[in-house]
Amino acid sequence: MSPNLLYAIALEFDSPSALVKATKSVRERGFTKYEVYSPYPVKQLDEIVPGTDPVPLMVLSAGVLGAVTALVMEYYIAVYEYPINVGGRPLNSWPSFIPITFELTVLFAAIAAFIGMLCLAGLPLLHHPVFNLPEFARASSDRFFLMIEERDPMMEIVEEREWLNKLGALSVSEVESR
Amino acid sequence: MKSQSQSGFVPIEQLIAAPRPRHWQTVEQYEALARGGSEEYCEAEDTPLDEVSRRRFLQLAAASFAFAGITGCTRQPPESILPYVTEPENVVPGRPKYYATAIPVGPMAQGVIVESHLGRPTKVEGNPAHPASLGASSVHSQASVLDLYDPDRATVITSLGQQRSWEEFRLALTNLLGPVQTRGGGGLHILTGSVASPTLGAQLQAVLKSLPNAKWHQYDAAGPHGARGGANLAFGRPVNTMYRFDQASVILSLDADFLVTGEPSTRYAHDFAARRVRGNRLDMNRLYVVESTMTATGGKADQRLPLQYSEVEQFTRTLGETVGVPNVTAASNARYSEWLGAVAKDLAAHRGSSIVIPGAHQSPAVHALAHAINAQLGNIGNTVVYTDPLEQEPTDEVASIGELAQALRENQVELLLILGANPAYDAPADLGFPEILSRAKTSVLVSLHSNETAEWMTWQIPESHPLESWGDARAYDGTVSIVQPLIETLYESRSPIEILDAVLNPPGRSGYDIVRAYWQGKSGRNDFEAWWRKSVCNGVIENSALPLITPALATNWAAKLPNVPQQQGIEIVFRPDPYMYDGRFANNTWLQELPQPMTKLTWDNAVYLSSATAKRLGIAAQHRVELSLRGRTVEGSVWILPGQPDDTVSVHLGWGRTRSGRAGNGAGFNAYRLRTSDAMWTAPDLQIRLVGGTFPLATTQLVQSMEGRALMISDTVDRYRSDPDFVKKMTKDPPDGLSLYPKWNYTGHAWGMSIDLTKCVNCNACVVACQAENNIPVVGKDQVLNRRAMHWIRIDTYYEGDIANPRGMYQPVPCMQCEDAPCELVCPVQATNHSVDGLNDMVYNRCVGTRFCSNNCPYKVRRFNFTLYEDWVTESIKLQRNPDVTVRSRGVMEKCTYCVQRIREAEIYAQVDDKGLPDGTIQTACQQACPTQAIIFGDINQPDSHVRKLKEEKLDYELLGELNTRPRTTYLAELRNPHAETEQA
Amino acid sequence: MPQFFPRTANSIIRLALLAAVVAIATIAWLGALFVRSPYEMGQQTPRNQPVPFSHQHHVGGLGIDCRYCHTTVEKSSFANIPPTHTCMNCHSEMWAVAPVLKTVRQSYRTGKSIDWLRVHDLPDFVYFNHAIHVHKGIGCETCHGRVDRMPLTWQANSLTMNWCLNCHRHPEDFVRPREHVFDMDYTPPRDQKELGAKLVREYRIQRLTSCSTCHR
Amino acid sequence: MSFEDEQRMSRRPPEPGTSVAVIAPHETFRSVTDQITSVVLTRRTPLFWWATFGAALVGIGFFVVSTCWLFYKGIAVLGNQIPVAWGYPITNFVWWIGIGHAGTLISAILLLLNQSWRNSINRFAEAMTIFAVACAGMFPVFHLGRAWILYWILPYPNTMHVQPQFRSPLVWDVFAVSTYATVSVLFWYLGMIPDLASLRDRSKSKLAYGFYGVLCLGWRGASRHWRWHESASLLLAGLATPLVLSVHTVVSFDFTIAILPGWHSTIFPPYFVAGAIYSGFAMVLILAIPLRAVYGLQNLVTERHLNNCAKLMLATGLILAYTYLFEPFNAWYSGDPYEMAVVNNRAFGPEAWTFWTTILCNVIIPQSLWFRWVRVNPKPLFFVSCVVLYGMWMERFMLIITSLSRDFLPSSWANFVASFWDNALLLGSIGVFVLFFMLFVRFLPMISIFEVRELLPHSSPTGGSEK
Repeated sequence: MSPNLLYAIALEFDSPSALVKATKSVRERGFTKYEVYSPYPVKQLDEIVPGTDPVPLMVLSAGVLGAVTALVMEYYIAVYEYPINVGGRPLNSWPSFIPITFELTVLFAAIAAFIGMLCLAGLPLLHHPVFNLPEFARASSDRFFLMIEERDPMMEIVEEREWLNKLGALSVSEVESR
Repeated sequence: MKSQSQSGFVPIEQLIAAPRPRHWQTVEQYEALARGGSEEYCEAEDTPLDEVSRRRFLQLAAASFAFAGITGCTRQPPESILPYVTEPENVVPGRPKYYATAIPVGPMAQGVIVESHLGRPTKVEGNPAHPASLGASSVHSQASVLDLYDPDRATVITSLGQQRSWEEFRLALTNLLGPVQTRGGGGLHILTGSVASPTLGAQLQAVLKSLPNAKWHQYDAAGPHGARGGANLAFGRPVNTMYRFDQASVILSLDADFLVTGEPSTRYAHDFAARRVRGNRLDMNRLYVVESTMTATGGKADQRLPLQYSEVEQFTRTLGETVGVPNVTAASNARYSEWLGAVAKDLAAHRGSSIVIPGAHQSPAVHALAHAINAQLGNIGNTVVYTDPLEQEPTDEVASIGELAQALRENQVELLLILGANPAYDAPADLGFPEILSRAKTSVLVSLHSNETAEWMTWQIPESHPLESWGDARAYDGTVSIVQPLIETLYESRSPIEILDAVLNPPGRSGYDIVRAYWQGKSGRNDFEAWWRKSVCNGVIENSALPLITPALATNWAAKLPNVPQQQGIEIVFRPDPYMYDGRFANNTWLQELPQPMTKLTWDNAVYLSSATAKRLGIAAQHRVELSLRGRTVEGSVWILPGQPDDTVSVHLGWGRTRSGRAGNGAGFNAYRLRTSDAMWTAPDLQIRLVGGTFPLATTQLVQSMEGRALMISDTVDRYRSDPDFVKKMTKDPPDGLSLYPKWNYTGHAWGMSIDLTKCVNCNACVVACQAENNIPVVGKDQVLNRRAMHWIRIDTYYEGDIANPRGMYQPVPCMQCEDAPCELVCPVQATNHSVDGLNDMVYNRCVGTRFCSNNCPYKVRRFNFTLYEDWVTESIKLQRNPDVTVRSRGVMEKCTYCVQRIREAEIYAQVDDKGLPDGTIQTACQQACPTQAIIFGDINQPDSHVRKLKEEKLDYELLGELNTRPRTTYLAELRNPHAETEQA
Repeated sequence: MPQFFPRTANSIIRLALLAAVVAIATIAWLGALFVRSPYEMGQQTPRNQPVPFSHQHHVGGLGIDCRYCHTTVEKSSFANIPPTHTCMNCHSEMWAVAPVLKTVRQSYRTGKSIDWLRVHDLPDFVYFNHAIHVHKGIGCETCHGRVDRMPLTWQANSLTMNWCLNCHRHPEDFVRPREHVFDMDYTPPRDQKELGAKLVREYRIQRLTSCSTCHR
Repeated sequence: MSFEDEQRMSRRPPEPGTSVAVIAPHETFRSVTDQITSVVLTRRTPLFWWATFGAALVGIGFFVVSTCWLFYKGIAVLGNQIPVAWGYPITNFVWWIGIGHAGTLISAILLLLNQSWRNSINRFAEAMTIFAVACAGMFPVFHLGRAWILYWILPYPNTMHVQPQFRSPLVWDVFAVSTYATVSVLFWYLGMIPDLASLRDRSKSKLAYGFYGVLCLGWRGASRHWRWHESASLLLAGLATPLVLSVHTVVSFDFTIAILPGWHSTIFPPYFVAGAIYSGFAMVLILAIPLRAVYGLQNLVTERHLNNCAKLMLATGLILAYTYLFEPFNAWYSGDPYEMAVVNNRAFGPEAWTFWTTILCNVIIPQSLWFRWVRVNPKPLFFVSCVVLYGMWMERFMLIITSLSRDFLPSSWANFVASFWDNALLLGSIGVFVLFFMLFVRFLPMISIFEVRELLPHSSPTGGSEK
């Protein structure tokens, strides 16, 4: 098959430990463009696989936005849009405005967390080269995959490719980029 | 007995088919109408009706919008305006006009002023110029406007089920009268109620003059039979007795409910209350009540003694003896002798300024004795005055109806003419009515409804309601009012005077001509025109009150006194219903749903029993029992009445109608079935039998004890004298600055209300007035049972003290218009909030119906339209609605707003007409109706306003003030004036 | 099933999500526009009346005063629609046989009212009073528009609550001297702000926004 | 797993912190995945499911008929009146919303507390939350006089310049409940994405593959995605925790903000929250016990789960008992005659039966949970849970009617009588809940597969779970 049709080399493992070990060595070897797939979050990978986590920041800022929105809305409506004497209470009865402020804070933050995560992960993404690999179906059950992408500069070196076969994977297969 | 609900009304074909009403506003127009230049008027007057149906149509449409949501996103349906063709002069569309007239109930009438919107009478108010009203109004006056629009009224002339025309009837009449006249009137019998109307009376006398053999029978089932008998007994002649409560320091009521029942009650309550608060409340009158059932008057008494009906006579004799009435002796009764002694002493101590007033239905003996006692106490001419009787022909009515029955039985009746009476329903049970009615060869009934009597008649003529016909009537003191119509007759109806005129001088004239002609002759003035206009306009004929007379006691009257009846077994007492009177108001849904003063019952009468007697008989409230008296029986539901004397069953007449209309039919039981001509008001040896099962009675107040809470503060005048601040000490108002928030201060107007509990006598006129003013729907018995009654103001009635003889506590509760209103705080959509002048506004069209406001209202004065209570179907009912008040839809909360529509109108026209808003210009409906002026409304920011002054009194207190709701409505604690000696007794 | 979804599926699902969001927003926005639209408010659409009465001709052309027909506008909540009689005052003489006035003559003869179509129609739970507005110096034209230029009358303003409040909150922007209330061609002076403020004081105009001012 | 094993495990003392007792020892990634996905994909639907589903449909029938009648005729068809203007609908609302709380507690609070055992019950608990909130949300709408203008409670630019009144707890409610619903759904769905991927990869039919393929948004299980997924889940949990407490606090404000004696009390918020969780766990057990039996999930939802839930019920139940005790003291200590009257009325008034039923169901019977035998045996536990669930409904009912029926003025006192439609509506809402839940069980992974995987001993490279 012609290399430009190749997306990545897939190494299949049957245990998290094997996966972690392989990923470590791949990294030490100097590979950069690789991704690891597991049926559940494997803690150790977080240290190995590079990447940041901006979700908390998104949530925080959205929360602040929510709080401000709520307060401004309530104050504007009660004091400016239709100032009216309700039960002899002052127009700006701010203590009564707190609950809604809290709720909107949470609402905005929660939505940010959800949408933020999807955007970061680039989901929804129904079509992806990895699905070309039939075995990948088990990645959501009991198999662990390490995929070194074709665009990794190291992949051009033939030795390195062969080196991958020595990592003790159950199987090493090529993933087409159709 | 099934329960009715007004919302069950459906449009009536006859009503639609009935000829278009012909409206007119003023006398002038009417005359034009009469002159025959009528067309323009009557036709032009089409418009008001269309105007009405148009407005109502929108309300109907509003219902359908409601479902789409009354917001920006609903388009209004195209609506049309129908202007006059020729505008009557001095009509300003959009501003009501007011006309004086009078509402007769039985022989007596109350002068009223009726509000009219483009020819629709909508609201009845008292006439300040009228002695029986002084601006206030009775429940009957208030409710009469609904009677006018009653969809169940008789609408067409019928003969044996066939619809006939007036012409046909006149023809038939002349054919009938022919033979009668040849016999000099023999075989002609006329039955009326007690007649006090001068015109009608004169007509009847004229008939008897021209047809000497004709017979005129009078029968008013709830009339003052005892009083007539008593007068004859004491003076040997009929008299009309009047009492001047404004001059009486000590009052002894012998079974008289003079504050609430009967027509003069409006005036009597007014005088009584005025006298009660004299001299800054320190110079207070004292009320003793001896009575055979618990009445509102009894509850108000400073001292009360429950006695059986028969014992009252015994008591009176003993009293007579004690105060020294010559040749009256009696065996004293240990049970009350001491009490009686003290009362007698108190009466004697107030010679000339005391009153002994017997109940209208008490025995002639009691009345005679009362006359003598008053004479003995020097009250006659001072607090008790006499005039000639109001009736044209005062007769022994029981005997009179007896004679008619006799004549019927003997088939002597060729032509029976019944004007307004209903013998088939209310005649004494032993006379054989209604069956014997069929023995009359021809019988003609003139009545508002196609009632029980109608089905025995050969002819039935719809009677015109006082608000749609000409006539005249006398007040309790004889003052005459011209009754003028507010609207052209709605149906093919005639007034009694028109009928009689058709008999006297065929073909008969219009009511207007008859009345006018009569007074032209009577007054005999050359400036008649002006006099007539003035009289009609003012609603009273000047100095037409009957002159005072001083009848002398007949010699040896005492000897003629019957022996004191010996009471055996359980005694039954018949009472006219405070609202239904003799049953003529049975189809008036306002009165049906108006809570009875002491029991708060609606839609039913009940068998009243004392708790002790009930226990003894093993009967509990709402048990169905059978009352049997001399083989006659009725079934009713029991109610335990605190303060009811033991071994006494009291029942209200006027219920259990079968042909009153949809609202009245089947409501309550018919006590007339037990009533015989020899025992009209009481009878011994009543048998009570449980028939098993219960029948629910709908009361609007289930708990009548205050549970030890200081809700209605009431104490003796002595306490007040010694410790003027006792009220302030009792109530703990939270200190200012208790709240987290600053106070909201009101510049400009600040509307407020003060309710004087000393003055409230529980007549419930305010409740009906409010209902009429604010388009408050009637919900029907089933909904009342579900605790969904809609009255915006209620009179909470509590009992205090021994259940065998408690005091009654009356507390009117409208919306308090709290400044820190709890209800507003919890409304999610701002449907209720404060106006600049501190009213607790209720915006019906904004309400989504969470009902949280009601939960959070400590006074529970908010009412909710759980379903569509307003009648949006019945055409005639729509005519009554007040166009200035939104007709509420289903699912919205509603409540009292101090009649905000009146406030806003007044504010607007005060500026438009550049006149100020002096204190008292704005009256709430309840205030206006209140006979005793217990309710005062006004601007509390205005330094000299009446309400402000009242609120500054030491007796002023806030209901539940400790909740810091800061209500704008406050109360003046009740003061009572018990007599130390009788207290011990 | 390796690679079940074609590559295009990615774009499709994302577009679908986007479209959903946009659609909801648009519908809400259009709805908001609609309820405020002159169409929905029944604005600017001449009503067909039984008689094609032209204010343009009678007011603009002949210069008849508003109060000649709307007699009670200063006295009552209702401005009054003229009785047929008022029309006939003139039309018994002029255009006495014009076919266009047939309905009027018929009404006068038979006494049946002319069935006019309401142009300015507030909901029944709104209580508007002409007298007080006229008294406080609010011109007819302020609410009813240039009636003198309407061949057939239409509703000039939206009559929404917003619209009412706008004036109830800032009367000084709209009030005019009482003598000009019935002028159709009154143009507010350049110093309307000052004049307004002055008149507000003079006529003792309150800024009434309590609910019970209009809803009772 | 065999009966003997079960006995052995139930006898083995629980070792907190370890996952050994949580999942049966011999389970593997594969077996776990198979078991849970097969319920949806391969196994044929059990009779139990059809039976329950049918019953639910009957409930729906009640629901539809009664709502139609309600909207046609108005609130009058219910027992509500003046003074008791709130009756069943608000009771049901508070009850349902309370039930929801356990779900959030399990998924959020226990997650934060690292209670890994919750992994195998959190999914359907969350589902329960969502459906319960859905049922709860309906009732405030039903009880409105004019439900068709419900949207006036929301702030939006309108042509009237009139907006919600933010001092009203009802408006707070709208925001709290809608936020709660949204957050619960997001949390639930976010957690489900990887499992939907598992379903996708194991589905045989094109339809199923497409369905789950779209639902899982093309999840691949890349380690970075897992990282963000985890941190999003944790943050949502962190948000949901105060939220769940706030929601029932706000619900309790509906009563405490009012000045009514028996409502106007500061202990309501904690009292309500405790009660909510109490009833919630009862519902969790009522759902879990039959499910694990029918679908043979005893080795995933083990006795340890039942035991822990029962313990939590006991704890919250005791908090509740404490507040019941405290209320009279409060009233007495306040010296407010109206408060005292209400307390007295609750215990001895005409509606005392509601109070004593509450005490029996919420305080007395649950004491049996002190016995381990009751806690780990499905049948008695199921019974107790049902009792508690009923008791909690009765408690809310009691709180509402006893305070309203006898408040300040005796003249307005009246007792509440429920109508047929009140009950029909409640029954209907239960039908709706069961229907939704049955559909969930049939078409979605009722247990969080990837989280269960984490519980397996060999889930972590160093062997043995670190949780």
